[in-house]
Amino acid sequence: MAAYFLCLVLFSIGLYCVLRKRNLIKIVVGLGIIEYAVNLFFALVGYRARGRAPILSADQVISNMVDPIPQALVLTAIVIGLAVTALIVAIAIKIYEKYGTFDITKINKLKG
Amino acid sequence: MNTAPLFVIIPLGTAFLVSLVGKYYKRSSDVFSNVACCILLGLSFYTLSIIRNIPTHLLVYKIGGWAPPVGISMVIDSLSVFMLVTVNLIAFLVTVYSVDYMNKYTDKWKFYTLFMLMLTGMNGVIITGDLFNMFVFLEIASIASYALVAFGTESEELEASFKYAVMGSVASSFILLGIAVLYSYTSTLNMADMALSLTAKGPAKILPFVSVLFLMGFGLKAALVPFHAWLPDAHPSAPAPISAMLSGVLIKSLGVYALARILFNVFGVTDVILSILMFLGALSMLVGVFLAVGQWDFKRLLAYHSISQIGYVVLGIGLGSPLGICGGLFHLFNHSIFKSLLFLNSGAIVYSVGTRDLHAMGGLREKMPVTANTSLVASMSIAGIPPFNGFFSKLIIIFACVQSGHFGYAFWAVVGSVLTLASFMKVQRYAFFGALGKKRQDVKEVPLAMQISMAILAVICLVASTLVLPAFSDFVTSAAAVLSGGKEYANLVSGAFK
Amino acid sequence: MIEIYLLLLFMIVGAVIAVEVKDLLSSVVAVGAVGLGLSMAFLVLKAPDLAITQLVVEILCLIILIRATIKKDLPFSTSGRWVFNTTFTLLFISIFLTFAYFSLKNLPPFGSAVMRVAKTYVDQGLAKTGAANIVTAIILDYRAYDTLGEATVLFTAVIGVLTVVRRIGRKTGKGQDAA
Amino acid sequence: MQRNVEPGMTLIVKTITRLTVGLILLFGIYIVLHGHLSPGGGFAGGVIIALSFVHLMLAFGKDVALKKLSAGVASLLESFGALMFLSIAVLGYIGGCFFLNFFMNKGLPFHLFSAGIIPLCNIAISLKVGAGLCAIFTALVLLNKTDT
Repeated sequence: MAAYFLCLVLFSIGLYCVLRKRNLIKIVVGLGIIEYAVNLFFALVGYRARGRAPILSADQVISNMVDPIPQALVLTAIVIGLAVTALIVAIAIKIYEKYGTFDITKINKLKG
Repeated sequence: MNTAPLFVIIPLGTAFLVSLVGKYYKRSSDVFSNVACCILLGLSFYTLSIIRNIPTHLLVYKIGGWAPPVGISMVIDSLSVFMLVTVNLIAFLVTVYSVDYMNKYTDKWKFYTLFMLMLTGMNGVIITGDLFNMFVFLEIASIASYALVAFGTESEELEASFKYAVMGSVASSFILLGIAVLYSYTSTLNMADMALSLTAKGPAKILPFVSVLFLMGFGLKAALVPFHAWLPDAHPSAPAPISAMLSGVLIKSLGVYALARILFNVFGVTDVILSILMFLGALSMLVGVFLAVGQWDFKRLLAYHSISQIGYVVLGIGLGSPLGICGGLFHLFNHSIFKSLLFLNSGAIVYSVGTRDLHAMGGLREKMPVTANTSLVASMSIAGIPPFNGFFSKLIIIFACVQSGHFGYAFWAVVGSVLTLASFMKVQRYAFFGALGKKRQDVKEVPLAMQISMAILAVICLVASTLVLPAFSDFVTSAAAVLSGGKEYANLVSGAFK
Repeated sequence: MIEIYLLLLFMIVGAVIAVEVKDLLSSVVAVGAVGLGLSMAFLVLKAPDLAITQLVVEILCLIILIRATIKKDLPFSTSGRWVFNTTFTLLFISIFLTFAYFSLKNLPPFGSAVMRVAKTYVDQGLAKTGAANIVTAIILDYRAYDTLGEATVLFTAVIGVLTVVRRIGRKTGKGQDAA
Repeated sequence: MQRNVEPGMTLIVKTITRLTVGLILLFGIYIVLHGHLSPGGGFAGGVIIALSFVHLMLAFGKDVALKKLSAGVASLLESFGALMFLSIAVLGYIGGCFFLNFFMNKGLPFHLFSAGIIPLCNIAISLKVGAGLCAIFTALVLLNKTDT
């Protein structure tokens, strides 16, 4: 329970960064923190006390395994996170090229 | 033969193929995408006819032969097939339109690759029966749309795309967090299985939290009002065919459809959730239209109207009564038709005249008759003038409001409709009527393919009104029955798994 | 299970530093530290697949971010209604956390996953798919469709990046139309 | 500031890179091929393969690296990997079902040649991921290069 809550605190830090920071790279950093928090939450959810990694071995019997499904899902989520980060960084670099700054308050051709 | 996997295989294969050969043979990307979209459209009508003839109105496909809670399943019911027809119809007409329109941009094959990937994502979201799989396909569609918004690589477009991408990623994170909490609680990912498990555990205290997470996530994707800030930037910045896809179907299949499917069929709605939905719907309806009235940028005006019309759809669905859901879904279908048409019209004006500012237009009616007439049809349709489809769906929503005793919402829906009418009278007045400017004497009508796709959409605006007739209304009512049936979905689907 | 709490605290501290530090490069390095902490947390949580993947992805992300930030300007400005907006954001986040705190109590406690469906994978995974690594058995056989989607996401991002970095997006003038 | 005639980093870095880059590549391939037996798999292995290329590019400058793998080839390889993965999925129709593990004989467990389509999928994914990330990185580096 406390672990879940701490994980959501991490999520909130990322959320705060995305909502309040005025720099494109800081926003990307915030998104990264949010992703980490969600991935960690998944892994926490699948943990079993004194469990073993979900990999079978030829010469021993493993009885208590941690839940393998969240691990499979997180593997997918990590890739998706990498893809989104790469695309957003590319857009940010391109914006830098056009405006010469990462500061969001100076980038406002569009309004609301 | 079960058609379900083809809705993903065909666009995905086309996307890969276009990315391989499109760079070297210029015309091949046009041909491949148009053929693929045409096949998909035919396939969705074929699936519609299959679904109607099955007694349970349900088509289930087990991927890899694994029986569902273990493997992933595809589920097509009346609601899915309703969405499939909508999405693939618009997609086909938009690809026809893009053949000429996208000549203005470089690297057309990248456009078609991203377009087909976006279509893959939407089809995948619609037909999946698995919660995490829905998330994966939602991300495919979203990422493709982030890149498509920035397709012109001008500074405004990049800025809009950045804003959209950041908001969209935050929304996705909320959705993924919701899925994680649900997985921990029910220990399954299959939607039908999850619904049964939630029922078996009794009233769950976890559901309000997850509902809020999903409301924020999918609400952002659907641009409901507190979360709408990205839409008025992103939709006008995209190339016109993409604006038509984004406003026409993307916000509906990723936002409204996914939200309604999860809230109604998996969680089973409560009164609190319904009133939140109604409130958000009515708020979007009014805020969107108020912001739209003052706009002079044609595409931006249309984007604000998208927020407003999505409000109507959510209000209708949020009423929770069979009539309300029916009206909401019917309006969803109608809105995808006329809003796509309006965005294609705006694209035609940009193509010929080169401006989006309503002040700089005027008198285009004599030079661009097809564009002017189709946009007149669409404007009357969106404003709710009687013979057109928009009138009937708005009428049904207002009736449903009155029927379930929400007179306030009915009143606001009428107000929104009147303001929409005013706003589109302004568009018609400044863009198409009036005197032709001196500089505009050599304006020409757009190429034939673009005219054809606009004309077909305008005809559908008229023909779709017949969906209220008892003979054809089955298309919408059976889809609405899936939502108003609530958790009945779970029993049907898990029955079909066996 | 004290390790996981220590790692979580380490990650939270790292995240706060990454958010609040003025220098962009330091911020990126701090978020890299958070990612490495996450990788170790995966190891503690008995997820070696995730630990490897997170580690290599973290390195790649870090390189990309550093390429983006190196030698760039770092002006920070605070907009007019800074206090109001910050208060509002913090209020929203604290409501969210309070709500989450009361809701998460209903989940199964930490360290006791239910594993209703997952039991099938663990019991029959080797016999049915032939893969000793159950996670691989899930992502490439039981839920291979998800992996197809995942590969497509990456493909989309690659095409997206190549689209965004084009030098010229629009053709201008009549002369280039023919080209 | 010293002015290197050659692009890239110093001699020490280049020598060490020459020694290690092959090993990194080999490790990536090992991870891919043993994905169904030990931790790792197509994705992690693909990223490691891409990292060996990134390593080369950082140490020697972009020209040397692009000679080994140009952006166009990377993009092509990626499409090829994606198509291969989709074909494996569609080949499941041989057994009558989308994405069926269509090898009836799954082989001996805990051996390299086992588990039906899983190693093939791993190879396809690693090809796709490796080439795709190389393409992304090249695009970003080329972009950065021109604006300074």
